Formats: sequence, structure tokens, C-alpha cells
Amino acid sequence: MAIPLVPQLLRNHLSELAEQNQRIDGRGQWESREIDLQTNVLPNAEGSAMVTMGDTIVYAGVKFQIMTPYPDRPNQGGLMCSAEVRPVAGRNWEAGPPSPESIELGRVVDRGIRESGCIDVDDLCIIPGEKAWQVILDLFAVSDDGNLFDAFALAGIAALRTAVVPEVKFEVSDTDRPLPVSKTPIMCSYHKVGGRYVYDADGREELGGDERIHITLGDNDNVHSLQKGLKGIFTASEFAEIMEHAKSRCGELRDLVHGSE
Amino acid sequence: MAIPLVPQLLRNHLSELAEQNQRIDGRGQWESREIDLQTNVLPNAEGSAMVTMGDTIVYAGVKFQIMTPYPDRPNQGGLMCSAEVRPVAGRNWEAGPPSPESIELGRVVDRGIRESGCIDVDDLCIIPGEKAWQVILDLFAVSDDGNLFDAFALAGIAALRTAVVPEVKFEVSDTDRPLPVSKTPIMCSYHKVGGRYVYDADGREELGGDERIHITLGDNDNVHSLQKGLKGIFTASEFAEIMEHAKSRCGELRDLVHGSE
Amino acid sequence: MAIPLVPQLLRNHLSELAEQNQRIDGRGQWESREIDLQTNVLPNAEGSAMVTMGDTIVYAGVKFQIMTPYPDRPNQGGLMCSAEVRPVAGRNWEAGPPSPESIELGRVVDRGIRESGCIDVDDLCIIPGEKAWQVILDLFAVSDDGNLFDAFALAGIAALRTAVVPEVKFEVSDTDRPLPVSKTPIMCSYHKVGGRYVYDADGREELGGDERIHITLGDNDNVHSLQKGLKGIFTASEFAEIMEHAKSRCGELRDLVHGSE
Amino acid sequence: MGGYGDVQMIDENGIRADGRKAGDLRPIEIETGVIPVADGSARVIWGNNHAVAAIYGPMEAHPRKIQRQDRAVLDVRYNMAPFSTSDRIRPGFNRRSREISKVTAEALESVVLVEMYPRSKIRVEIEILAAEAGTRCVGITAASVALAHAGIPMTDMVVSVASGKINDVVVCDLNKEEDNYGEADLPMGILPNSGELVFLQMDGDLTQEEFQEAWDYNMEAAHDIHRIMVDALKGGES
Amino acid sequence: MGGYGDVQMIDENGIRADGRKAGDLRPIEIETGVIPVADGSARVIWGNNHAVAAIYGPMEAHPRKIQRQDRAVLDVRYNMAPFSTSDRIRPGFNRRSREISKVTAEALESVVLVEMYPRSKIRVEIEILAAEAGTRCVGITAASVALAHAGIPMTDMVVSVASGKINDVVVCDLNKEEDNYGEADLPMGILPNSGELVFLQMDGDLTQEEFQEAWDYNMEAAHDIHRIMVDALKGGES
Amino acid sequence: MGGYGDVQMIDENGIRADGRKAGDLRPIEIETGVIPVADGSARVIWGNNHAVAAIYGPMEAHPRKIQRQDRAVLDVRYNMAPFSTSDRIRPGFNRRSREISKVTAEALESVVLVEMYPRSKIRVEIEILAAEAGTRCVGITAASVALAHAGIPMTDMVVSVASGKINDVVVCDLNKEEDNYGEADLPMGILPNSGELVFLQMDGDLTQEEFQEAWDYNMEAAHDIHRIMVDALKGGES
Repeated sequence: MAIPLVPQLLRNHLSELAEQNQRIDGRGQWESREIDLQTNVLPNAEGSAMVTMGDTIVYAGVKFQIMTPYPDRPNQGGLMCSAEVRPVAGRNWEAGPPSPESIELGRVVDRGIRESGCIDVDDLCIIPGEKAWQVILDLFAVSDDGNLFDAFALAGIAALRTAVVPEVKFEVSDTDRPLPVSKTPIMCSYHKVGGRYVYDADGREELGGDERIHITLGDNDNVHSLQKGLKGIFTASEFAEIMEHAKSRCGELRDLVHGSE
Repeated sequence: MAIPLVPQLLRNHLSELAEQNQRIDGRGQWESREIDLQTNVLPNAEGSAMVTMGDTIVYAGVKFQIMTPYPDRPNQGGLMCSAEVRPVAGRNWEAGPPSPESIELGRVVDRGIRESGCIDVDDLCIIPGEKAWQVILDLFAVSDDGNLFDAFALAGIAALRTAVVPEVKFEVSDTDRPLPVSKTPIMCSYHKVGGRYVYDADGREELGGDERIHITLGDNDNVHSLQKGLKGIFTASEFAEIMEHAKSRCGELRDLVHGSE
Repeated sequence: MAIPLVPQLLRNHLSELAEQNQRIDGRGQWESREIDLQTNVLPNAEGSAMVTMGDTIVYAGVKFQIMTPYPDRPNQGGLMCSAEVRPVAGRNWEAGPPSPESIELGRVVDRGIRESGCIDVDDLCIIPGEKAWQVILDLFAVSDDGNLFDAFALAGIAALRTAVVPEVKFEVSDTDRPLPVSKTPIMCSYHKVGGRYVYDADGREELGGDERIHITLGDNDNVHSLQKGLKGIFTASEFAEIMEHAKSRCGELRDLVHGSE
Repeated sequence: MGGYGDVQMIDENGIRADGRKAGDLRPIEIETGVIPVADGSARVIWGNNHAVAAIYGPMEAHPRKIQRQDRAVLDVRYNMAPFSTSDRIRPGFNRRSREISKVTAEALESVVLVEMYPRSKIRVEIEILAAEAGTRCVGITAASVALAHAGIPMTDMVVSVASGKINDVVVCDLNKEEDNYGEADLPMGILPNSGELVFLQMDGDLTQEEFQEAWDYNMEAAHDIHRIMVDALKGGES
Repeated sequence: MGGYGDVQMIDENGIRADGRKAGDLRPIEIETGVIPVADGSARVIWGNNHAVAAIYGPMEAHPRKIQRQDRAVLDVRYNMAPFSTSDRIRPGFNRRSREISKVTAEALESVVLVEMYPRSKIRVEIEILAAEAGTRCVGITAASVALAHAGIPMTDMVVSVASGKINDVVVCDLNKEEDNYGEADLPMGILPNSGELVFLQMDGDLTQEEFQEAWDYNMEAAHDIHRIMVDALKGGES
Repeated sequence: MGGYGDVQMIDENGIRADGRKAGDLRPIEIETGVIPVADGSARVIWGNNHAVAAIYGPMEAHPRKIQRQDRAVLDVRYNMAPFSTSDRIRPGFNRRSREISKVTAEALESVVLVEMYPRSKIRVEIEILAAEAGTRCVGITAASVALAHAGIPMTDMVVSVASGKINDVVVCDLNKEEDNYGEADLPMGILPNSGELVFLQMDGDLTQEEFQEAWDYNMEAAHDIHRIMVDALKGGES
């Protein structure tokens, strides 16, 4: 990612707004942008979703490959999650090998999904020790106006939950079957902007903000993944406040995912 | 490839020459440079050729490897064609990963040979589903004074047509055999220089010229590959004119190849 | 490696010192720095050593992998030697793909050990044609104050001579066994500093010096590896003089290795 | 071209497996403004192809060594998303994509008035989200519309389309199966107002007569596609 | 977290396989000045983890494009030596190391007074020579000590430690087996004077209550570790 | 050195499998001017080795960071063409080629009057088109002739040759089989006028006496090779 110039004027402006409990696009501190989720949008993916959050637009696509199980886990298939933010998605994203930003994106989303246990890798075994399914979830941004983490996580779980295992194409059986996904982990992300945390920061808030915290909660509010990113210091009580918000917001987004299936 | 400075003076000079129906080295519009083709020039290649066209000098070498056939084509071997223009070949060529120019060179030459069907990949099968020959044609420039495309294509088909399958060395049988190559696809390339197309541009004409068109014709004037390269606009009648020239010139070069065997 | 500015003042100073038969840290021409060798210093390596030579500190670690023998040598395992000088080791070392300096380091140390025949690759076969041990010797510098070559070579042979083949972990047999290492090749390195050769140059002498010569001698003073590095011209009599020193010094260092086992 | 096997793709009445006649295009839909953060953008759904193009710039060209004193450079990237094809595509270096990016850039440079923006760079990002034969043509077409949507001055838009040969019959706009089992493919980039060309590739096996037939199909189709492009720009302007 | 199999790691009396109680740390030894050519350095031996950190700088930031007008940049590299783990690690690009380098840099930038060194760069090199669970915490802790040893001004040192869950019991400072077979891991980077955080990751499965318990273990352990860090800086000064 | 198996390479009369005596060189042919677009060039056919070298420059050194205020840098690349060996070589990064490029550059820098061209770069491109043992020596020799052909001032030309040991006998200029099955190889780079050295490598197993014998063979051979180099420069001048 190309590093934009330090936007001191923007930072000042965001601080002034924060003092008046306002945000740059008029939202409340914990308010999200308009959100849209569609599934089965890509004809060549075995599962897919498109998420729009304001001007942020991302796709998720699920593909399958046959793998040889690892010798120490002969009954298990695999899940791989990869995030790409190519230069199509914004002025500051560059071509080339994966940037630290996109590596972090992919790994944080991956951990949230993987650690929830929503995919039982034992379900992916075809012949123990010989053949198993590898599920590949590719996250692909086409328009980055902030908070790619939540958009990717949402599109990712929605794509997985509507994916179909291509048993016929790979000559594994004579009928395809839905990929079993037993849970719905949801990520909520918070950025410190103008000295306080806000939910679902947009591109200008990310640019003029400080550290961010990503929380992935499971079906019973269990914590599956946390990540603090960027330079910044936060307190236990700040964290407790965003955790409270995450608990309620994750539930709403989980309903959105279930409604799209 | 390092981009040389825009040679405006050279462009002007080439335009003036074109108005007088002249070329910078005194040739006519459709006239080629002196051409020399030698085969079996490299002791460690299973087939080889060296082509000299004016100050352009290239080598082609054929090597063989054992491959596993692709599951959906168990009776077929493979052909791979790779072009390298290393910095030895001229001041503007640089070391490093393949440049877009050399990728295009390799792919255009490859398509001309492959699409002609001159190599029957079924002939390359050793044991169906298990072992097949992979033919690797490496094109290697040592001196670039323009029109590497035609030099590579000519050296390439000549090297293939004189290649010997190393059956003994790979313990496939107890006697080597010539690689069966049933056709002789030939490429002719045209550059727009000073506003009109010329055949077999040299280095200065390439530097001060515009778009180029590459035509590969088969034994019966069938079209096997076309490529327009570089910025520039051309008309249907311009294209028709160079196609006419290509038909006659390809025949002459085909005779040259056959004479070298 | 980042190229430091040409240290002309340092060069002049070193020349003046050399005229008075002195060195920058007070040593004699053939005198080494204080040297310390410890083995079995790394809990996760199957063999390890740490060498301190003045302010130069390096580690060597031995790991094992299972390999398939090469078809033409079905009864042989392999030895691989790799040197890394990461930026931790000094201001001028940079991250990234291996520099020419570290490639040379690894290859010269590798040749000295390999060519001595101290490891009999036939000893590494497990099942002929199917399974064999690959011994991997990794050389890792943490502090570079000059003469990494000798430090790496010393740590490397000491780590190999104390390495244990992990037969149990890889389910090859039910008991581990020492890696058989029959010889003790030793490297001695000489730098031209101030116009004459000195032994065991430190960082400042390397920076302000000229060419260097690396000699690896085996148990009977047999020559196993030579390397001249950097710009510079030397005479046969200069070479004869350092060879004489190497013969006696290699013996001392061989005793040090044997004493550490 | 694949060209193996004896797959029947067109019947004795000249009707193709997907119901089209020899000269028919697949359905094409174009929308602009689909990437809100870009300076211009377009989505083209063409059969089962699904492509987006985004324009960023003109902006300062960097690194400096790519700058041209007298004109803008077009920095064009054609890329296939990992999930765009039947078998997943690994992200990263890809010789095919590099070549298509190069010829696409050269086609577009032939119409963009690059002299108006010295020392600058115009980024053209083409992403294939779903691929079904002819993606390079779809990409060039999407990029042309996106450039127009970004307000970049051009002498004309490039319309790109491919015709080819299946079961010895020349047809327009190959679909996936026709591309896999067909005998030739001739993609062209056409300036619809003048009939001139800025892009041309071909591979396979065409007699001189078949070649002319495929060429003519492309020329004709270019006018229909151009109409859809223009409509999208009218409709999609915000 | 691995989380498979039924490995018994803590007994009915709350004693872990290596004899520790739930809240106990592994033994920690810290020494400074271990890399003589660096501007500051530290070695941390923590259980069977063995890490060194070296500081170079502040120095001119190059290449120029990484320079910041108003502050120093921290150029942090976390790396595992090839022989540091049970299976050898191939040198080269590694997504895990890149992510850890990034979050480590961000944690340290939160305390280093980077504004004091505009346009400069401070290199922080963390090398794991032997790994036994928790290496990112060991690395951050080593880097903090090395920065202090180099005399780089900081508002506080970062103390990093992880707690987690094994056999449904929350425990402090997982060892290798506990990390492999445990159910959750919560590494944190704590400022011991204020109790504030600059680093936080977590993966696995923790109820809200378990999460709080693990958090508290980390906070408590941070004070003990901080004492060892301070002692090392006193003792190791030359 | 390979050194395995019991391959008989020299008979009881000291005659090698290819008919040479211990001290004999393989046939060597050198021609200059073989790369017309280069500033200087040479081809060396030495046994079945086939190498070309091209010189470009002196030219401005770029990127800037490689520039030296007081001298030219030699930018030397040794490379083996993919078809140059029995098994095809994949193009790309190669540790062996990097090392040979480095030692070749250092050998040539020792004789080129680099101080005459501050801030500039001289490119030396060595391509092995066919390899049959001793390619690094062939390459250095070709580069020396090409530098002279380009008119680059040098204190002397570097002559490079290797001797070695086969079946316990020291011989000059190993061929392919001798290199594969022999016991040692000692390549040197010699200044024929002074007998000084600028290049030296060795691997294998030589007693001190054998080492001296191989050294002497190289010194002697250098004079013969030097004569062929000088003749080529006289004959090849255009």
C-alpha cells in the first residue's frame, strides 16, 4: 500500500468533530454505514458473496481443490483464506507482492473463521491419508472506502455458508453437497478517531485515525480472534466498551448472514 | 528492457526518408536484410539453430524432459517455448525477471509454432498417463539489431525440425529418433516506420517507429498467429498489403529452412 | 550488503600501521583474536555450536530431513550448507534475498566441509532409492566484526561433529545415533590490509582492506578448498607464506574443535 | 486453441449449442460508476464473463523513471481474480496476464490523448471476476467505457470482440466451450467510427478466406457493442 | 490453536505437566549487550525460547520514500532462524513473520519517542534462535530491553506475555505442548506503569469470563517480567 | 568434485581418454567482434565449451546508488543458457552463477583501470552457450579478450585455466568426464606478464605436493592461452 502523506489537517478536523460527538459523514459513534450482502454472485466460484458497506465493496469466492492430508492428520482436509487488495480498489493500493496490510487482513479474517470451528476439517476427508478437500476462501476488494476487515469477514462467512462441494466435477461422488458450516463467526472493527473509538470507520477516518481493534465473536459471544493494529495505546476500559458493542452488533450481522442464505 | 529516450530526431529522419520511399540502411520497403541460417550449432542441445539477420543474431536450442501427462490428456506430451533476451544482446536489455517485451516475444513465437500443429503432441507420449516427452524450445538472443521476432521464429522451427529425441539417454529405447515435425510455420514482421509499414525493421527503425504486426503463416498460407504490438492505429487496407507480402516471403523463408536440414 | 563509503582515511591509517608492522587492534600479523567455541547451545537443533571471535559471534545449527535419493545415486543422502547474514548482524547487512556476499560465504564454507569427505553420504542412506537423510547445516551470524568465513567454518564443523541423527522422531529406528563425521576440515582466512596479508581480519580491517584468501585444510594438511575474494592481485610467494601459516593454525583450531566435543 | 476431440458445437442449421446463430453476440450489459472510489469505472457482464475496470488519474507518474516529458503513460493491469475460473488461479506473476496487459495498454494508448497530460500516469485496472472466453476483449471494452466515464479525452472508444472457428464454421464471439474445442480465435480492437484497428491477435488455423470472414464478423459486431457502450455512458452518468 | 486430541495437560490439583501452577511463568533470563556491534541489544531466554534483539540507529532513513518529516520510522523485523524449530524453516518470505513484524513495530512505535528523530530510522532486529511457544511475546520483550539498552527514549517499556486455555482451564504463559494442544492463546503487550495496552492478539475459543481471566493473568505477570527487564538493564550496563 | 565410482580416465602411459597428455590443453579458438551491437565482444570455443562475452560501456552508472565517485564499477554477469548443459537449466536466480559472477568481476576489476572512468559502469556479459567443464575459466578468458576488443584500458589480460586430479594423477584442463569423476579442480586467473594471480578457487582433495603441481600446470598453460588471445585480438580487429 502506498503510504499517503500524513494528513494533519484531516486529523485536526476529526478531533474537532469528536469533541462535538460527531463523525465526518454524520454518523453516530457506534453507527454503521448502510450495508448490503448478496450471495451466489459469481458464476465460477463454488460459493460467493458481495458485501457493500457505504463505498466499500468486496467479493468473497470459495474454490475447492483436492489435497493430500498431512501425515499427522490423515483424516483432515484444510481451509485456506487469502485476501488480496489489488490496485483496482483504491488510489493507495499498489500492485506487487502482498503488502503487510493485505497479509494482516487475510490472516486476521482467517483466524476468526478458523478458530470459531465453523468448518469441521474432519468433514473434508475423502479417503483417509490420501485425499481430502482443501477449501480456499479468496477475499477480493474492488472498492476500499475503509473497514475492509469487517467487509471481508462478512463476505467470507457468507460465501462459505452458501458454498457447494463440487463432488461431481472432481469425480468424488455423483452428487454435489453443501459445505457444512456449523457456526457464524462475525467480526466487528473499531478505530480510534479523534481520540475515541468509533465503529465501522470509513476511508477518511482510517486515514486520519490511530489504532484499530478487531474482534471476532462466535454464536455465544465467545471470543475467537482479536487483533490490535497500528500505532496507539488503549486502556482496559476502552476495550471493555467496544467489546460490549461488538456483542450486540455481531448478533445483528449474524442475522443478516442467515437471512442471505 | 530499459526505455531509451524518445528519439524525436530519429523519428523525423525516418519520416523524411519514408517520404522519399527510402529506408535508413538503403533497403526497399519490403526488402529483408541479409539472412543466414545454420543448424546443429550447439553441442549440448538436442536440436539447435543460429540465425543472423544483419546485425541481429539469435540461437535456438531444443531440450527434452520427461513429464507426466495431464490427467485429461493422458496420451499427450508437451511443447514449451521460452524466449530470453539477456543483457548480452544490447545496451537496452536488462537483467532480472522477464520483461513484458520478452514475455510477448516468447508467447507470440510459441503460438505460431504451436497453432500450426507442426508438432503432434500425441507423438510425444511414451507410456499413456505416465510418461511423455516435453519438448522445450529455448530462444536466446545474443545481438539485437531489430526484428528478434522473425529471427526467433526462424531459428525455432529450424531447431525443432533438426532435433533428435534422446531416447537412449533417458532410457526410453535403445535408439534415438528425429523429432517428427510435420509443418514449417514461418513468421513475418512489419513495423510502421515514418508512417508506412516496412518489412524486417532494424534496431533504429524499431526505436523510431510505431506499431508492429507479426504474421505466422503455415504451409498453405493458412493463418496461425497474428499479433499487433505497440501504440498505433492501422487500417484494413494496410493489413491486407502486408498479408500479401507475408504470403510470398514466408514461402522463401520456408525454403531456407528446408535447405538447412 | 549495503556498500559503505570508500574509507580512504581508514585505508591510509591501515597502511601506516602496516609499515610499522602493527595492526589496528594491536595484534601481530598472524595473531588471532580471542576465540571461544561452545557446542550444544540450541535446544531445537540436532547439533549446534556458537563461535565467538572477538566481537564476531555466529551460530551453526544442524537439522535433518528425509529426502528421496537422486536416481543416479540411490545409496546416498545429501548435505546442504546455507549461510545467512541477516541485518541483526550489523549495520551494513540488509534484509532481502541472499546477497552475493552471503551466497559466497555459504558456498565457500560448504565446499571446505563437503570436499574434505568428512561426511560419507553413503552413511545417510535409509532405504536405497527410497529414503535417505539430508543433513542441513545452517550458519547464522548475530554479530559481524569481520572474518565470518572462519567463524562459520569452525561453528559448522563443530555443530556437525556433535550432531545426532533423529532416528526416533522420524520413525527410522528406535534409537538416535551420532552423525558420523570422520574428519575435521578447518578454514583459515587472510586479508590484504595495508599492503600485506594478515590473519583473522576484524571489521575495520575488512572495510579498509583489499583481497582476501580462504584456505580449508584437512587432517593431513590436504587442500580441500581455496577462494580468493575481492579486487586485488597477489603473488605466488604471498600465497606460499599464508599457506605455511594455515598449516599450523588449522591444527590448533582442529584441537579446539576436538576439545569441545 | 484447444482443438482436440470431436465436440459438436454447431448443428446443420447453423445453430450453436447455446442457441445463437453464427454471427450472434452473447448478451452484453454495461454499467458505469460501479467502483465509487475510482475516478471512473465500468462493469461489463458479457455472457458469463464478469469484468470491472477502474481508472485512477491522471496523477503524477512515479517512480520517476516511468515519467515521459511529453505525455502520460498508461499503467494498465489485466488480472483474473482467483475465483474467476473453473480451477482456482494462484495470485501472482503470470505470463499470460502480463502479455494481455501490454497489448491492452498499447491499444488504449492509441486513442487516449496522452499528450494532454505530460509527466503523468493514468492507471487502468481491469479485474476479471468471472471468466467465460474472450476476457481480453471484455477487459478492453470495460476499460474504454471506464476511461470515458472518468472523462479522459480519447479520439474514439476501442470496441473489442473476437470471432473464431468451430467445427470448420466461422462464428462470432466464442463462448467457453467453443473456445476450448474450437479451431481458431481472432480478437480485434476496433475504432467504431473509422473501422481502424488498435488491437489484433489471432491463434489457431484459418484459411485466408475464413480469416476474412472472421474479420468481417468482428467489424459488424463492433457497431452493436459500441451502441451498448454509449448507452451505458449516457445512463450511468451521475 | 491446535486443539485436537485429548491431551491431559493439567491435573486435578491444577498442576501443569511442567510442574507450574495456572498463574506461573516459565523461567526468564535477560542479558543486555550480547551483540557487540549493535547500538543496543538483549538476549531473552524464556523457557526454551531463545531470542536476541539488536538495535541500529537512529540513522538516516533510506530509501528516501520511507522517510517521515516529523518522526523516525521503526524498521522492525521478526525472524525465526532455520534451526529454531522442530522442523527446519526455509529462509525467505513468510506471511506469519511479516504479520508479527508489523504488530511488533506498531506496539513499539506506541512508546518510542519517534518525534525526537525526524527523517530517521531505527532498526529493530529480532531473531528467534530457539522457539518454544510465545515467541512473539519473547521478541517484543527482548526488543523493548534492547531499545532501552540503546538509549532510545521511550515513555515506557512494553512487556509482552500470553495466557491461554488448556483442558478448559485458563493458565498463564503456555509452553510448547500447551500451545499445540490448547484451546486459546491471548498475547498482550502491556505498559507496566499504566496498565495500558499497545499490543493485543488472540485466537481460539474463550468465553467472556475466560477471556477476562486470561487478561488478568497477563496483567499480573507483566509486573514480574518488568522487574526482570529492569534488573537486566541495571546489571547489563557497560 | 564428483569423485565417486572407479572410472578409468588416464592410462598407465599417462594418456587421457581424449588422447591428451597430462599437461595438454583442449583445443582453443577465439574470435572477436562476434556481437555486432556490443562495444566489444569475443567468442571462445574451448573443447566443447562455447562462450560469448559482450562489453557495453563505459556508460553512466545507474541506479545511482551503485555509482562510485572515484572509479567505474564492473557489472559482470556470468550465465548459462538453458540449452548449454546435458539437463536443461531453468532461467532465473542461481547461486552458482551469482558466485561466479562475483569472483569474475573481482578478477577483472584487478586489471581494468577503473579509476579512469569515475561514476561510470562497464557491463561485462558472459554467456555460456555450451558447457563442457571449466566454464568459469572460459568465461573469464572471453571477458578479458572482449574488454581488450572494446578498448578498455587494462594493466594486463587475465588468463584463466584450471588443472586438477584424476585417478590420483595431476592433469591440466579437465574435460567433462574428468570434472565429473575427478578428485580435485584448481581454477586460477593469471596475469601472464607478471605471473601474479587475480582469481583462485579450488575444491576437492590435493596434497600439498599435488597442489603445487597443478599450480605449475596452470602457470605454464597460461602462456599458451595468452598467445591465442593476443592473436585473436590482432586478427579480429576491425
